[in-house]
Amino acid sequence: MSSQRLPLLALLAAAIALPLVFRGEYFMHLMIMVLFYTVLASSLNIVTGYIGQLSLGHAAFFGIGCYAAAMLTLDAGWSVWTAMIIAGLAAAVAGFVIGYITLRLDGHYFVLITLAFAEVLRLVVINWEEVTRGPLGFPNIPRPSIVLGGEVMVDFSSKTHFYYVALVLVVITLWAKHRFVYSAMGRASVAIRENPRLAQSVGIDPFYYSMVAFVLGAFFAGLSGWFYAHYISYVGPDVYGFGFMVTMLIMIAVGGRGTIVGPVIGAAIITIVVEELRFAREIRLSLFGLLLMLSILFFPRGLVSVPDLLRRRGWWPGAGKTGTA
Amino acid sequence: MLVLDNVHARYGSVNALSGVSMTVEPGELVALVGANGAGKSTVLRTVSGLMRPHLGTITFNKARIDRQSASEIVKLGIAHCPEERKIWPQMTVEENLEMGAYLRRDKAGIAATLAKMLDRFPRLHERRRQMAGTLSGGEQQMLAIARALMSAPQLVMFDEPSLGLSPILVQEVVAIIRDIYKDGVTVLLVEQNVNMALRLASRAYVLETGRVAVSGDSRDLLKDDSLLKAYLGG
Amino acid sequence: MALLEIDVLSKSFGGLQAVRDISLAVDDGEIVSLIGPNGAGKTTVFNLVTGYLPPSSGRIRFAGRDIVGLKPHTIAGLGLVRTFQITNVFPALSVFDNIVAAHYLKARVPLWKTWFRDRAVAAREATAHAAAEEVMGFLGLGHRRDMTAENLAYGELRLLELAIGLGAGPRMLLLDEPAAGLNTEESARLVTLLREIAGTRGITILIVEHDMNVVMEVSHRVVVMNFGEKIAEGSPEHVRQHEQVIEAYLGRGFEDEAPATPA
Amino acid sequence: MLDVALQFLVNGLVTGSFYALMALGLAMIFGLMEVVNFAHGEFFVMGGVVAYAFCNVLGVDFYLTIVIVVALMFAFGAATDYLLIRPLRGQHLLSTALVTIGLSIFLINTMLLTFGTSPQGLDAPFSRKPIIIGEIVITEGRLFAIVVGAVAIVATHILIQKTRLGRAMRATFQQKEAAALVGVNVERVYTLTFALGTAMAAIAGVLLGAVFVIHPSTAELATLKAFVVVILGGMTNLPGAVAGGLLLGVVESLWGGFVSTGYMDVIGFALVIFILLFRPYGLFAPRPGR
Amino acid sequence: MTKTMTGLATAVAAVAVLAGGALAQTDTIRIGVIKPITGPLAFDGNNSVNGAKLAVDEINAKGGVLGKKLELVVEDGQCKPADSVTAAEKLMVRDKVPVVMGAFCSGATLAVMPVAERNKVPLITGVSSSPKLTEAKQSWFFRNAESELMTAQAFAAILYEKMGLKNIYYLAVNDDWGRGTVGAFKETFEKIGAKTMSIEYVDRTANDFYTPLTKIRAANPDVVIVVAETQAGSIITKQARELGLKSKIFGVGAWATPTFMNLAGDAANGVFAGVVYASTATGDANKMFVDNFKKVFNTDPGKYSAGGYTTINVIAQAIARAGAAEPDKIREALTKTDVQAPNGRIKFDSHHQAYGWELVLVELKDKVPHIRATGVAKSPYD
Repeated sequence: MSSQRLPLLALLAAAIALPLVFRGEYFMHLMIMVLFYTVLASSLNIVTGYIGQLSLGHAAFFGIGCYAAAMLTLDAGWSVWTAMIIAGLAAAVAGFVIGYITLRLDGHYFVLITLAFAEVLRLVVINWEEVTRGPLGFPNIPRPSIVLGGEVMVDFSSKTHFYYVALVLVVITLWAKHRFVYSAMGRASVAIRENPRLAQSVGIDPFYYSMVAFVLGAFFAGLSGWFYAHYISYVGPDVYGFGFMVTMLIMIAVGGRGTIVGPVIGAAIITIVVEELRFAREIRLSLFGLLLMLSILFFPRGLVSVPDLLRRRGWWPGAGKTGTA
Repeated sequence: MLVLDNVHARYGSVNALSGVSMTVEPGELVALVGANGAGKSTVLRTVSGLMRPHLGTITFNKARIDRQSASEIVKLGIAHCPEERKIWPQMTVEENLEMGAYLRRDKAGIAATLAKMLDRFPRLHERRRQMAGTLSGGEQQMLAIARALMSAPQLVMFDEPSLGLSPILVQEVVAIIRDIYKDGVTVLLVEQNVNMALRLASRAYVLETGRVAVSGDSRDLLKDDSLLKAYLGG
Repeated sequence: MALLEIDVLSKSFGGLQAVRDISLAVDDGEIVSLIGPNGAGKTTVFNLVTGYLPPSSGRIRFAGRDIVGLKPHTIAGLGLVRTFQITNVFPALSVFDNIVAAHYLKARVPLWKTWFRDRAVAAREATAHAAAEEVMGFLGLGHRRDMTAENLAYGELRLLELAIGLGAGPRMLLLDEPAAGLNTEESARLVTLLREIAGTRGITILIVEHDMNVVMEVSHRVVVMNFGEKIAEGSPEHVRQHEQVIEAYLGRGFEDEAPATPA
Repeated sequence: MLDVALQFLVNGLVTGSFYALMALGLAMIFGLMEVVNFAHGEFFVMGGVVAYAFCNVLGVDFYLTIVIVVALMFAFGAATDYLLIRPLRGQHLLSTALVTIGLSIFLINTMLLTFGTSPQGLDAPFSRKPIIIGEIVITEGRLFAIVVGAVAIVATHILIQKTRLGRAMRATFQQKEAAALVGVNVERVYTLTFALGTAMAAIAGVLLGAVFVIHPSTAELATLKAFVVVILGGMTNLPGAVAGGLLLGVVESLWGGFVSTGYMDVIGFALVIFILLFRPYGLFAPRPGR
Repeated sequence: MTKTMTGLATAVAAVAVLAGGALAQTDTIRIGVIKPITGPLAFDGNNSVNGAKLAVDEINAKGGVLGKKLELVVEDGQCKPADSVTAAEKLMVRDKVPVVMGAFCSGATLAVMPVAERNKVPLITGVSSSPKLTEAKQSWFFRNAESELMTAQAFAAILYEKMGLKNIYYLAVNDDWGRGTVGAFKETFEKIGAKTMSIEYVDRTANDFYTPLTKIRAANPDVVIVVAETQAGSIITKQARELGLKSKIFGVGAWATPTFMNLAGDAANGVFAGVVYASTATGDANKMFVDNFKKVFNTDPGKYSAGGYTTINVIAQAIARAGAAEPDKIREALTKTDVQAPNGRIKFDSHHQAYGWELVLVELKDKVPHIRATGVAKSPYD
C-alpha cells in the first residue's frame, strides 16, 4: 500500500486555490458537480473497491440522504446543518439494516438483492405520497447559511460557497477513507476482498468488516445526498433510480476502484466528458456508451493504472513497481 | 510417440515445471510418479492443451502440439482422464460417455465403442440412464476412464485413477488399465500409488519439484531404496 | 493437559464418510504430523478444527475450551491458526502488507479510534509493524518487502504463507502441506524454521505433510490416516516400520502380476 | 370475483410468457455465463426494432421477419460476446457489468436515433378482435405471444437436451475442464450461449411489437424484471426461469388486480428479497448437496 | 507520485477545457432551450424542439427580431433535475443567453427555477404542468402552458354537466404529471358532485394494461380518465377495446396527434380527449402553423410542437417589446405578453401563468380529432 497522501495534498491545494484563479459560475457549477460526485463515488468505492462487493443498492443511501435533508428542512423546519448529520446517520442506519440482511449473500445474489432493495425503496417513495410527496418530490429546499451572533455570515448565494462546502465534504470523505484504508480496519477489509478464507484464518471477521464498510459507504452516500438536495434545491424519486447508480459505478470503474484517487479521477473525467460531448447532441449518449466500453476493455483497472501500463512499455518514467491496495 | 523436450510451465508467477523432458513410445505403459506438488498433473495438462508451456516443445507423432488447442489435441488421438474424475453430474451416464466421443463423427463407430464400454463396465451399463452425480466414487472413476476411451485414443493419460478408492476398487482399476494397454492403447499413468504404478508400467519417471529426478525401468526403480525414501523419508 | 483435544470426531458429506471417529491430542510445545495418502481426510480434519466446516459429531477442545461451532476468525483469535494447502496469500498486496494484514489481531483497535487516533493506536500500529518486520526477518523475506505477493517465486510464496500464519500470534499452528513443491534445500530450511517456531517461539504445531523427510525430521509424533480413519500413531521410527502405513503409502503389492513390457 | 380472477390469471400468463422468454435468455447469460448483463432489455427492444425495419419498412412477411430477427440477433449476440465479453472473461463481476452498461447506453440511444423516438407497432397479421371464452377475453396476438413463447421454450429445451451443441453447453457449464478435454471448444460454447440468450430476448422483442408497441424506453424495466425472474427461478436453472417468469406474471397480475396497481412492480423485487433470505438458491432449484 | 501526475493532468485538462467562458458575441439573439432530447422522453422533447425551430424559421424569414436573427441553443436535460440544472448553468452562465425555454418535466423545471432566479434570466416553460410551479409568485419563471388544475377545471365541467358523466375512474401513469392531473381532476370533480370510483397508477413504460382495465371493466364507471402519453395511452385505448370496456374514455395528454391515432387505430374511434391544442382547430393562426409545420416535418403538429412554437413566439414578442435582448428587459416585457397563438390569445397573470387558450374537447374518429366542445382557460389566480 504505497501512500497516496502526497498527490492528494497537492490536489487539495489546487482545489482550494481554484475559485481564486478561475471565475465563472458555470465552471464553478461543474467543479461543484465533480466534488459532489467525488463524495458519492468514493462512498460506493468503500464497498465495491475495498470489500469487493458489487452493491447496486447504493443509490438508495444517496436517496435517503436527499429525502432526509428535504423532509427535515422543509417539513420539520430543522436547520440545514442538523439535517446534514441526520441525513448521513439515516443513510448509515439504512445501510446497517440492509447490510445485515444482504451481506450474508455472496457475489451475484448480493448484486441482485441490493438492487431489489433500492427498487423497492424507489417505488415506495413514488407511491407513498402522504410522506414523500410522491413523484413530484420536494422543491424549494432551502440553501444553507452560516449565522454567527444573529448575523448571516455566509448566505450561500454564490457558487463559491457551495464549492467550499463540497470541498470540505470531499476532504472529510477522503480523510475518513484514507484513515480507514491505512488502518487495521482497512487492511482487514482488503484482506477480505483479496482472500476471505485466509482473512478468517488470521482472525478477521468478514461479516463485521463488510458491515463497517457498508455502513461507512452508506453514511457518505447520505452526506452527498444532503449536499445534492440543498445545492440543486429539488429532489424527486429519481435520486433512488438506476441513473445515479450507473453514474457512480462508471466513475469508480473508469477512475480505478479500490484506490482513493480513482473515484476523484472518475468523477472529474466523467463529469467533463459528458459535458464536453454536448457538441454531439443526440448522439452524445451513444458516444458516451462507446467510450465507456472502450475504457473498460483497455483499462480494466481504471485510469489510475495508465501510468503503470505506460511504464511497462517504457513510455513513462520510473521503475515498474506495481500494486495498488 | 509423445516427446516432451525441456518443458517449462507456470501458474501465474509460480513455476510448476522447470524443464521436463520425457518420451513415451507407442505401445508403452509409462508411469509418472512423484510427491504432491511435484508437477505430475501439470505435465498432463500441458500435453492435453489445458495449459500452454512457456518454454520447450511437445510433439506427438512428430507433430508439434504445444501451441494447439485442447480440442485439436483430442482430435489427434490423445485422451486425458483428469484428476478427481470431473464427470458431468447433471448428465446421464450414457450422455457422459457420448460426450467422450464428442469429436468423432462415425455414428456406427461411436455406437460400437459405447457398446464395448458398457460391456466392459457392467456397473455403468446398469446405471446408464442415471445422473452421473448419483454414482459412487468408484463408479464415477470407471465412468471417467470409459469416457476417456470413448474418443478412441492412441494415447490415454490417467491422472491418479486410484485416488480415494478402496483397495478392491484399486485392483479393478489396475485390471482395467492393463486391459486398455493390452488393447494396444499407449498409456501414460500418473499415480501416487507407486507400488501399483511401477508394477504396471514398463518404464517410469520420478518427478521432483518440476524436474525429472530419476527415470528408468520400473523393476529397477522398484528395487531402488531411494524411491521408498522419497515417500516415507530416510 | 493437552492443548488441542479431538474426541471421536466424524464428518460425512452426503453419503461419504470423510472423517471417521478420529481422536487426537496435541500437547503444548509438541510438533505432531498428520500423514496419509491423498483423500485420507487430513485437510477435512483441519477444516473441522478451525471452524471452516461443522463436524457431524465429536468434540474439539482448544486450551480447555470447547470450540465446536465457533467461527473461524474467533478460533483464530483464540490462538489456533491454520494455513492452507493451495498457496494462499493476499495476491495484490506487497509482502509487507500481507504480513501486516495478518497481524491484524495485534493492530486491532475500537472502531471509532480508526478516525480519532490516540497514542494507543499508534502504539498498536507500531507493535504490529514491528512484529511484521520481525517475522519477515525471521523467515528471510526482508529483501522482498515491497514486492507484490503475486510476483514472488514459489518457495518464497510458501514462506509468506507461513509468515501470515505466524502473524495472527498463534499458540498453535496448523500447517497444511507447507513443504509441497519445495526443493530439497528449501525443505531443509523449512525443517529448521519449524523447529525454531516450536522451540524458541513456543508455538505448538500440527502439520499435514507429504514430504516424509520433513515429517520424519520435525515430528515428535506422527498420526497416520487412511480413508478417514486413524490407522497408526507413534514416533516417526515406529510409523515408518508400520505395515499398514507402508501399504497405505505405496499401495498393496502386486507381486503375482508381471510388469508390462512394451509390445 | 371468480371471472375477474380468471381474467387476471390469463393476463398474468401473457405477461409471464414475455418474462419467461426474457429470463430464459438471461438465465443463459447471467446464470450460466455469470455475466451481469445490463443490456438484456436493450437486446429485447432491439429485436422489436429490427423486426420493425424488416416487417414495416421493407415489407417482409411477418413470420419470415421472426426468422430473420432470430438469425441477426444471434449473430449480434455472438459478436457482442466476442468483442466485449470474451476479453473480460474471468475478471471481476464489475468489469463485465460495466461493459454491458456501456453497451446498453450505446444501444438505447442509437436505437432512439435510428428507430426514432416515436413508439411503433408491427404490422402483424392477426386481428385485434377479442376472442371471448366464457368471461375471459384474449386476442389472437396475445395467444400468438403465448404460443411463440411456448415454442421458443420447447425449442430451447430440445436444443439443450438433444443436440450436440446443447450437450456441449451443458458439459461446459457443469464441468468446464472435462468439456475441454473431450474436445469441446469451450470459448465457442460461451459465445454461442451468449448468442442464444440474445436471440431469446429478441424474440420477446418481436412479440412486443406484434402485441403492444416497440419503444426503447421499455428496456430498463425489462432488464430489471428479467433479473428478478432469473433469481426466482434459481440462476442456472432454465426450466426454473420459465416457471419463474410465468409465476411473476401471474403474481403481479393478481397483486395489481386485488391489491394495488401502483405497487405492482414492487412485488417482484420484494419476492427477490424474501426468497434470497429463505431460499438463497431460488424457488425452483434444489439445494446443492454438500 | 504517479497519481499526482494523473490528478494534476486531469485538473489542468478540466480547467483548460471549461474555463473558456463565453463565446464571442454574434449578431444573433440566442434563445436557450432545455429539453429531453435523449432518453425515454426524447420523443416528446424533440417534438417540442421542432415546434420551436419552426417558430424561429418563420420569424427569421420575416427579418428576425430587432434586426437580428434568432438562434436556438438546444441542450439536453434528459428530464433529470441534475442534468437540467447543468444545462441551465451552461446556457445562462457560459452562453449568456438572455432567456431560456424549458425544462419539460415539472421536476426538472422545479430544479432549474432557482438557477434562473439566481442568474436573473427569465425561464419559460411551454410544457411543465404541475400547479406547484406557479403556486408561489416567482419573478423569473413563466409558464406558457396550462397547469393540471386549469385542464381539470376546464374539462370537468363539460364532462359532468354537458355529458352527464358522474362516476369517474382514473387510470394514470405513475409520475408527477399523472398523479398531479388525477389530483386536480379529483378535486374539481368532487367539488361539483361527481363520484370518484377508484384510481389505478401504472408505469410509464409498461406494455400490458389488461389488469387495471379488467378492474375498471368490472367497476363499469361512466368515464375513465386516462392520463398518459402516446405510448401508454395508445396501448390502453387498444386494450380497453379488446377487453370490451363499455365506459367512455377521456384522455389527457397528446392524444389528438397523428402518431397517437395511427398507433391506436380503430380503437381510437369514440375516444374523447381534452387537449390544449388540436391540429384541426379552426382559425387562421392555427391553419398557418399546421401548414408550415407539415411542410417542414411532414406530419401534423401535436401538443408539444404547438407548445414549443407558441413559447418561441411569446419570447420573440417580448424581446421585440423590450427593445433589447437583455434578461431583465425581457422579463418585464414578458409580463405584458399578448400573443395570438394557434390555439388562443395568450396573456400572463400575476403568477406568470399564461391563460387564454381555447381548450378543446375532441372526439377521435377515423384518425381525425372532431371538436365537440371548447372553453377558454382562465387564470386560476386572478
